[in-house]
Amino acid sequence: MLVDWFRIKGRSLHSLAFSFHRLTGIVLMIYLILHLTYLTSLRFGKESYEYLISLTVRPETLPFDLLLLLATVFHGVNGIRLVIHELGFVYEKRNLILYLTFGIVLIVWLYAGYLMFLLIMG
Amino acid sequence: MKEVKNVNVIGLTITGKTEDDRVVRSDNDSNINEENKMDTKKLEPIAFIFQLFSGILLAVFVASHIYITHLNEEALKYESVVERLSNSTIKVIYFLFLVIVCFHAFNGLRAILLDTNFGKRNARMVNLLCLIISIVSILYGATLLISF
Amino acid sequence: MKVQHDIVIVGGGLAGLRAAIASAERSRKLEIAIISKTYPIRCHSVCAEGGTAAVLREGDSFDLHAWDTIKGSDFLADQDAVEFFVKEIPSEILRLDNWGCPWSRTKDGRIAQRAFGGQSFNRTVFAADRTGFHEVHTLYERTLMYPNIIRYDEYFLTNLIIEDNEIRGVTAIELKSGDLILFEAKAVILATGGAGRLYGFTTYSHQVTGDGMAIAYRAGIPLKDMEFFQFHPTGLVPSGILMTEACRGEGGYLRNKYGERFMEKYAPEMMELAPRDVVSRAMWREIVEGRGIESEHGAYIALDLTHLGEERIDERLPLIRDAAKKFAGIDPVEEPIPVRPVAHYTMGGIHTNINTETQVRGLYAAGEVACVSIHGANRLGSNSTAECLVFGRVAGERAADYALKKEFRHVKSESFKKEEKKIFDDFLKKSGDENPYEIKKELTKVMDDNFWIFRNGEDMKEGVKKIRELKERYKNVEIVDKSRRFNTDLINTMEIGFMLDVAEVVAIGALMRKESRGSHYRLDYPERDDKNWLKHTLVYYNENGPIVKYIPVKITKWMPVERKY
Amino acid sequence: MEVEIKVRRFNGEKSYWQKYRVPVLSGMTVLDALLYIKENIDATLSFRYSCRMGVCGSCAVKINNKPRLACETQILQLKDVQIEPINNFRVIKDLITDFDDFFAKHRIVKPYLIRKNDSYEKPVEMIQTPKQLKKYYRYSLCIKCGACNSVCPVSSTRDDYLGPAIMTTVYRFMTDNRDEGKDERFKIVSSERGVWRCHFASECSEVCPKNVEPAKAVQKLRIKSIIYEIKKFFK
Repeated sequence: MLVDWFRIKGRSLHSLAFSFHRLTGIVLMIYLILHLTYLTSLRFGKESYEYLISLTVRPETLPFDLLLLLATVFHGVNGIRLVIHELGFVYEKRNLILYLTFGIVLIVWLYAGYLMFLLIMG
Repeated sequence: MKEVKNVNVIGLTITGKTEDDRVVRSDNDSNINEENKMDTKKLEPIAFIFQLFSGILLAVFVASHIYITHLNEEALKYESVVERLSNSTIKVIYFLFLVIVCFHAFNGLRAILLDTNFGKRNARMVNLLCLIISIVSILYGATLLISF
Repeated sequence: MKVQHDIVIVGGGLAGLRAAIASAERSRKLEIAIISKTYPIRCHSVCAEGGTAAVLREGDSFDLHAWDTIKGSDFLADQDAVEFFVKEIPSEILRLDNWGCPWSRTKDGRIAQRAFGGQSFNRTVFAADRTGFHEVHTLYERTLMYPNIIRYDEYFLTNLIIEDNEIRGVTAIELKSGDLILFEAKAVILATGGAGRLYGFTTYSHQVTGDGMAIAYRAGIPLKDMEFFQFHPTGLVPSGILMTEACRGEGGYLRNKYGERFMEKYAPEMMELAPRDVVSRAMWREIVEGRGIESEHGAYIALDLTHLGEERIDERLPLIRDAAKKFAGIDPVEEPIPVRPVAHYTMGGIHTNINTETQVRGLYAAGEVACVSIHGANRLGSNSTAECLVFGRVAGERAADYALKKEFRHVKSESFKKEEKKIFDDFLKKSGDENPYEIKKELTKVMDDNFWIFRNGEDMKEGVKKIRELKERYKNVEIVDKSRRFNTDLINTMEIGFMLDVAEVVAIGALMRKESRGSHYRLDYPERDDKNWLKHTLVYYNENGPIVKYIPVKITKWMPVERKY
Repeated sequence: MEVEIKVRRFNGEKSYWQKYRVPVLSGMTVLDALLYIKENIDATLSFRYSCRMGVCGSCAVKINNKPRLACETQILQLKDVQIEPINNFRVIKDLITDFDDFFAKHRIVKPYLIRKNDSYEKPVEMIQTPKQLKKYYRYSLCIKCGACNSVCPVSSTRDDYLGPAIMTTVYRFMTDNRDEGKDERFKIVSSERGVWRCHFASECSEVCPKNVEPAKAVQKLRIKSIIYEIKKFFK
């Protein structure tokens, strides 16, 4: 059953990372489609583009932006962790690397989020 | 006479029938090979290696993409976007980015779908579908790059 | 329902799997079925730890191995069988090697051997301390190679079908559906293992209840030498989990509460590596005479491995370390392990000849369930897995030869219907007021109290009486679970019925044998009596109680002498 | 001391929780408690058990949401005890699950030494140094209890995925220096239902009661498969 991909009760952080990776992957894929559609407005001239920008880039949408950012950062950093393991390296240190991954994700996200916050809030 | 056990999910018969039609169960090697039709069999390792390396590239691409678009308030202005997209070097890089991101995304989707019984039953369809979607989105994105 | 196979092997342990491979190698035309109560890799053979004895290297010889075995058996072993047996093992070891068994190796990559009790040469081949585990997995995986071996996992044997002194098939319950299934066969091999769960304190898996022995016994086939029950010196306190003899083979010491290596009193030459009966008796004497170490689980003896060092223990005895940590909370690297003698092996079994044939045509028995009599009154460590391999093969080949010559003869459907009615209508639906598990508990208590290492006439007489009482009470049991699907309650209750029969045979045999030999030690007859008792006990089933007969021991070139270690 | 034990039961039609109170002594395992229930309280409770020393692999159940061997789990180390059948296997009755598919998969990966000059009648002693032995020995310790399969996210959604335990077996035979059957096994393992389905959730290694580390075996097997595929491509 599909819920088993996101089952974390009684399981280790490794399963959490797996669930999250899968979830963020799906979210990012949907976002990619939206993003491409959205950019089409560029072709219809300045007004339609700026209308869409004003619709999405504003303080009210900031939480969504931040979540999206988290998804991106997590998917990227965790992806690199997976690449390392899947090439057969440092298996024995997998717990340490997992903690490190979560740490890096948090730091990068907080920092980038802060920058974004500054940008949007002016 | 009834069979004692039935064929189980992976296409392996575990039983001999009884009395009249005694058929000894075989390893069903042919069955296994048949199941993995040529295209999917070759596709899997390539897809995996691609996913791995495209992932690394994307980490770099996406980071710089976000960095550039969120550098300052000007970055998202219509004029600056158009100006950026008019540069032919950037155009090439963005096209590459587009190809990789589309394949990575829909190859990911393909992997997820194949993780299910639905994917098992419709493996060819899933492969084809994901390929088509990624090509369509690449073409779609490319029209944007061309129009400037 | 009815199924037909050329050969039906009951039991998926070492002997059963080996027999299946041997039959399949004999002829690819034969259809071979393995019926087992559990999945084959869940059998009790996986619990074998120490190793398998084989003559492989310069300096050792078949005669030496045979002599060790016969001396170990207290001269009750059939010597022709032993001679045949020792010659066959080396190629079995090499076969397992070729099939993928991860034997432990010497530095130059050859198969390593270690010391074991009662042996005059270090001849035990081993795979760390999981020898049985690796052997079973290797054989099981090898059976997967043959398309003509068909497994019926989780089928519970209920009866043998014998007509005109010839085997016709077996009946078994398919646990998953709860149906009784008739297996028609030209030849049947019984490889169901021992009956160790008769005792409460035992190294045996929970399912080793002597089903095969009891079923054959009820079908009129005699059981041989059942009074000889091996007590392994080192069972972990309190659970009884086996601490392999290899602990001592690798150099471990046994110490009493004063820290003395008391074995110097009992076996000055071999010390801890004397045969199991000698060591067990010595330990029990220490405990009885108050030199054991007291604990909440009773007195025990210390098995000291601390001087071996962590590296050697991890290399050679990893499972022991793991088990001691998990089940007793003790790390053998730092502390001695608490151990006590524990019921470990059924020397006796279904009476077969050297070719594993029973008195019924087409019925074979191999492994612990059988008594070809190579172990006599006391088995040497690491001869049991060897026996399963050798005689498993013999049984498989003999059965294949027999089946190739034979035509199918169908079983009358009435006898199947009768069996079905007996189990599901009479037994399962019956109401009564006895709890089968209560009977089992009392049975194991009787066996533990009255038929333990030191036996005497009075206690045993009492024991026989109690077992008969329990048998009476068993007629009145009620099975609580009335459903058909995976009814473990039904299975357990039937097993308890089998155990009662086997226990009676053990008890009668022990009571009748008025001497001390090997593992059978009587306080009222403490001497070996070759004049009157150098003979095998045979017990036949009878409605009104067992009938006991005796047959002579086959002696070829080794005359009985005093047994000293 | 008494402990309350909650057991997930299934009688073929419906599934429900049942509670039992069991007196507990030191050193008592979950399996002992289950046996106590069966023998004294409720004989209809069904579960598999055999060796009670952690080598037969019969008694893997989910204890407090984690798959473990009942015979190895000390009851006093747990606060409340909640026992369920393991996931990803069809439940037959109470704690008993169906392993037929699992063993059928085990069969198709050819888990035996494949050798060209294999003689049944005249076996020969083969050379294998302790170093070569050590390379695969850990992976030969798998007891096939199914704990790893029960937590594998892919096993839960695709029933013909070989699963961690089976692929570990393949890796064990591939790294054995006596084996000559790599090509045959790659054919099976480097397929849609084999190594390419693993996404390294690595939960299998976390729950393995024998520390076999299936996740590592699968990753290594995948690298081998990649090299094999590349070589094949250029041939």
